[in-house]
Amino acid sequence: MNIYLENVIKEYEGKRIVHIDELHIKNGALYGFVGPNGAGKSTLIKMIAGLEPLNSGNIYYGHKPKSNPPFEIMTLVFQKPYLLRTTVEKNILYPLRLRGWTEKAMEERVTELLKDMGLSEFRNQKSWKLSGGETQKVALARAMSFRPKLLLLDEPTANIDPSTIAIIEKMLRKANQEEKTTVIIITHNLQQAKRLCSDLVFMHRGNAVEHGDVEKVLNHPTHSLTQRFIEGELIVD
Amino acid sequence: MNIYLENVIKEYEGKRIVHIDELHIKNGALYGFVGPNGAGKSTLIKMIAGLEPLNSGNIYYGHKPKSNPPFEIMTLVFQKPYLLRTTVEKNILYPLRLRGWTEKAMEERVTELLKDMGLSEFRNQKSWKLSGGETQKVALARAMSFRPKLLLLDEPTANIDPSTIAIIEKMLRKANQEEKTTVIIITHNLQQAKRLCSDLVFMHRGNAVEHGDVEKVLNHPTHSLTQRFIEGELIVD
Amino acid sequence: TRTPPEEAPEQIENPSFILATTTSTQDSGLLDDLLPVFTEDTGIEAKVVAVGTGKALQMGVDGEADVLLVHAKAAEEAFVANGDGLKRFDVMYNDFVVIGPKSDPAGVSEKAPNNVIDAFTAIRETQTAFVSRGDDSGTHKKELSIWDSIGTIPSGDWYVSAGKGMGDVIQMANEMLGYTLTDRATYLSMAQGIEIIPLVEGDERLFNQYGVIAVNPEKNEMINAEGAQAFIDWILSEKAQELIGEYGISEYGEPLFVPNAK
Amino acid sequence: MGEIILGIEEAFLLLISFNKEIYGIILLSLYVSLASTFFSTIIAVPIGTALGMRNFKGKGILIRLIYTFMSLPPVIAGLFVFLVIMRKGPLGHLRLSFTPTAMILAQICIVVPIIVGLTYNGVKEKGNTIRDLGKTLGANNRQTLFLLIYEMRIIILAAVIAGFGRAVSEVGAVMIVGGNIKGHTRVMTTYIAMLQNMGDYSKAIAVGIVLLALSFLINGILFNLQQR
Amino acid sequence: MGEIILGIEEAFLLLISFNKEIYGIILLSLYVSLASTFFSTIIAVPIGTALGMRNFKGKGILIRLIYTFMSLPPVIAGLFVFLVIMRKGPLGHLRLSFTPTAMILAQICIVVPIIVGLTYNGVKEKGNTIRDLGKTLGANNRQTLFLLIYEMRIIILAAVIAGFGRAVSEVGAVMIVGGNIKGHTRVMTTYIAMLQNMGDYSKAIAVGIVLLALSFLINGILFNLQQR
Ligand SMILES: Nc1ncnc2c1ncn2[C@@H]1O[C@H](COP(=O)(O)OP(=O)(O)OP(=O)(O)O)[C@@H](O)[C@H]1O
Ligand SMILES: Nc1ncnc2c1ncn2[C@@H]1O[C@H](COP(=O)(O)OP(=O)(O)OP(=O)(O)O)[C@@H](O)[C@H]1O
Ligand SMILES: [Mg+2]
Ligand SMILES: [Mg+2]
Repeated sequence: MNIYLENVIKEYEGKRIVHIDELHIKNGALYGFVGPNGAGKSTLIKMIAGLEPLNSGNIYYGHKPKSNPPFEIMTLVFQKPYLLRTTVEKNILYPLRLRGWTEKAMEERVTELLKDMGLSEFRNQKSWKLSGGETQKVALARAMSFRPKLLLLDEPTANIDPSTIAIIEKMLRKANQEEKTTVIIITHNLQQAKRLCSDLVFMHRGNAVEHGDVEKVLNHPTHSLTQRFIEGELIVD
Repeated sequence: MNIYLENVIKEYEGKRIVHIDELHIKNGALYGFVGPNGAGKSTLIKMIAGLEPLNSGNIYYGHKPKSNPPFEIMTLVFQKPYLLRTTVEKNILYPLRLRGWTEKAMEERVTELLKDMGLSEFRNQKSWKLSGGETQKVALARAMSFRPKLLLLDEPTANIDPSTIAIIEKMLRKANQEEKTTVIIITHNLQQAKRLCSDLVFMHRGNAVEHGDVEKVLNHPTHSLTQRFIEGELIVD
Repeated sequence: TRTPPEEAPEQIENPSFILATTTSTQDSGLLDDLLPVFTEDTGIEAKVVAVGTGKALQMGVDGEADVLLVHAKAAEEAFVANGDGLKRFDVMYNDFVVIGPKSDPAGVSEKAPNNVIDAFTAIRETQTAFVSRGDDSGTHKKELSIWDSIGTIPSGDWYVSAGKGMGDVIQMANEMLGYTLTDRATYLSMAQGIEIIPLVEGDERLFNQYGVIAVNPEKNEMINAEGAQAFIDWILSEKAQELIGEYGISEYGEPLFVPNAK
Repeated sequence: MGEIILGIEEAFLLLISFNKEIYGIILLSLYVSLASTFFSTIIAVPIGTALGMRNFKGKGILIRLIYTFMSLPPVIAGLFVFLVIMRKGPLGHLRLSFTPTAMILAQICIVVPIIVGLTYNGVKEKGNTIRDLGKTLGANNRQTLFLLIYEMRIIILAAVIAGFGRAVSEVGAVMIVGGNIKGHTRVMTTYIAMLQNMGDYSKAIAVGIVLLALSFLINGILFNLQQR
Repeated sequence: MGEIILGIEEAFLLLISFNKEIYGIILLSLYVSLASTFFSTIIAVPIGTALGMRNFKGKGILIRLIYTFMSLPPVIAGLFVFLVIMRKGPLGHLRLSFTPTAMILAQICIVVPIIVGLTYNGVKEKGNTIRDLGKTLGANNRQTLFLLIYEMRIIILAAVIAGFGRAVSEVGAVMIVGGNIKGHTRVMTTYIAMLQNMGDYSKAIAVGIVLLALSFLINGILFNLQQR
């Protein structure tokens, strides 16, 4: 799904949190959003999901501009994932039920996802008894369950162990390639961005300071802020 | 502070979650706890903090064995940090007020911590308006504010950007070296463990499978599970 | 147990007693009129607790009240006979009236303007709505005795047993366009807002005698026997009797109660 | 104090007597308080939920007003409903006075503010999170509302329990609009008030105990729903 | 319906009349309901908080019982307290019957279960998190309790508002133990009930409006505390 952002401005208490002149998320690409804490990444991704009102500007989804995010075919995993107060299985089933999947199809899909993510033994576990990483994995499995065309992920592997990260990256890559799912992933892990993404957007104080091909941005940043960030320096001006 | 664990067992619903025969946390060391999701790291660290009852076994703090964790001089940062529903400043001040610091000393300490962590502009911000990384930084600043002798950190930099991670690691190293603070940090980032820690404990399914000098464990793991984990393979048996 | 000595002076400083009475004496405003004069005359304060007749008598039995002012002669006499009260004195009377809608569907004002027996018979025959206190109060007892004298235990949809105070029952009868038996004082104090009117009155069977009884002070040492006696003496005095006789004239054009202390 | 012991004894006797009148009173009590709680819930939960999530001008005042109506004296609620449904009142033609329906209406006035206030208060903290989650997973508005209610069930059921507690125990409103008519609108609380006023303490306590026992049953059911 | 308009008018007249009696009634109402809410809060908040965090055998039953006592009919509470404090009752020597103190006691019986139940329900969700945080930051038991109450203030104050609402509006309990004695134990609700019984609807409504206005003020104060 193509997404266009046009003059998007978001302010809190008079302070400008996000300010994007123009940004085009290409259909089928795998975007990484990086940038320091408080840069506005989560706010931006929530605006793309239509969950935060804009102060001004427009966001268009798909070919024909329309301004309601089509959640039938897209979804968002929050930075602090919220699991429903029920079992792991029922959490993952929920979006499938909403979409009227058959019992058999649901059963298969859940089993597959749980297995892939190494969660099989937690199928009937109550969600509030999971560990931090398990919680994040369930939220991700739930989001991927219905094979969305657009996947917005806010630091989805922050609490996940390296081996599982590898699996998840493989799943994302597969969804991207085989099902043409457009993915936007916010991450602080530049290695991950490098491994996973086709495009990179570097955000700083609400602005998309730099964007383009991932190799290009990481290896030849044009903006000094980007450069310093990549070199791991402190960005406090 | 020295900590001894002896035959520590923790079960949930009949399932053994943690089982440590013996573990000695050396005073003044900087420990990394690593291991896959659900290995029991958070449960173990909460038991060390006396917040989870043991099913059996003992934990001793300091030279003389006593079984109540001395929170005057130690603290824990949770995996999901909880900030009080007030300003950033008041969050950081809270442990200092409990310890009866003078207004002047508190003022100085807060200013210093906020500056170090790049949070100065958020001093009077309400805690629920912070970004994910900012929240984590405040929780960490609050924990370090009173210069504890033992610092238990559960994935404290999971949502923090690389430049700030560098600063935080520097602060931890400084506390460890200058104030002889014993630190235990749970992390999924093996690079971080390598940079920061003196000792490493590798946990798997509740057991401290391997522990010892960080270089030794990372470069010459004796246990095949550790080895596979370090190589980033999936550990689902 | 003895009364602690330090409480004694307080007792004298602010002497007060509990007067348990029915809602009709309170709601009609009579006591509001009388008691300030009583307090002025005697320096004693009366605390009025207005409850159902049944509860007022029960409070006497329990020794929770010091003096009773009620209107259920038979029950009062039994109360004294049981040793719960000292002696019963007549204080005043008014009368009961049968009130009902102006349209008078049972035709009682035609057939029996001053014969309650015939009136009740007509109501029963026509099965017109009749709202009963149903709460074992003095008024209820009077009503039951009338039904009894025509050999009826009333029942059926037309007979509404409310279990409420007089004021509420008058309002219910007003709302349901039904009949009820009420004491005149309560009726007069409410006559303004309602559409039902007196249809049967003046029958000697509708006589409503109020009596005063001091509770037996041997019930417990907290009973203020002196206060009770002072109240009885006062309310039976000429002065108080005169005040009772005058009460209501200015507002309703007729007195609500007729004093008849002997 | 003897009355209390006597009352407990009498409560048993009442229940095993299978007296038609007493069972009628109990059933009517249950019918009126359950119906009013049910309709109040249907009205109040969506309102409380919406209030917890929307921001608009004058919301602060509205919330304060709702909290204020948690203090609505039952007698006033009863009087208000009575004036509306009385023969001369605007809804007089419906002939509702002294009927169980009127009692339900009056109790709804009392219970709705309680459930709205408590639901609002619970929802405002994490209502938005849950709504956003519902949306992102593809729930439409109706489905999102159900999701919200499901996730907020602990808070909502506590609100409903508090509302039911008020409905089943209040006497002022049902006394006025119902009239405590024997065999018709007499419920446990009006019966208790009447017995009390007649000085029959032990029987009043007996009925009170029966009321509490029933309430224990109902709350048990609600509590089990909540713990799911 | 005219009575309602008249009632609003009369409410103003009552207030500006500066009639000593009516102000006495208002003040006593406030005193009794605020005092009972205050003591109930002191008793109930720690209990509700502890229940929300501790697990023990029989807790399920205890919670259900507390929920049940949210349905305690005020008349029964009044009767119970009356039987205890009556002259021949176990506390008869204290001479509490027909005093404001007795009214406060009876209301405490009604309000405590409400505040306990609602506090428990709110605390159980994140009480442990906050307690653990307090501990890890070095708070002792007392300080941890204060921290809990501070962080739970939204829920606790809603519970207190609900409790106050019940106290200020109930008539059954204060009528029995207070006796509605003029100039001594007459409060707004007993006055309303009496006026209602006398058929003086508009004055009853007037007093009801004054009661709601006062409650609005009190709730405004509590609401502001809550929003801090
Ligand atoms: N409701 C609010 N009121 C005021 N400021 C807010 C509010 N919500 C967010 N902010 C501020 O907006 C900025 C951007 O927040 P956002 O969550 O988008 O950051 P982020 O890039 O996702 O950071 P992180 O990497 O830490 O998650 C932060 O500085 C935050 O403090
Ligand atoms: N209350 C509970 N009941 C049952 N199982 C539980 C409960 N709490 C935790 N567990 C299980 O215990 C295991 C260990 O949890 P813990 O939080 O200690 O893992 P962890 O090593 O910190 O994992 P992560 O890296 O994902 O944070 C997990 O598999 C979790 O599902
Ligand atoms: Mg973020
Ligand atoms: Mg963990």
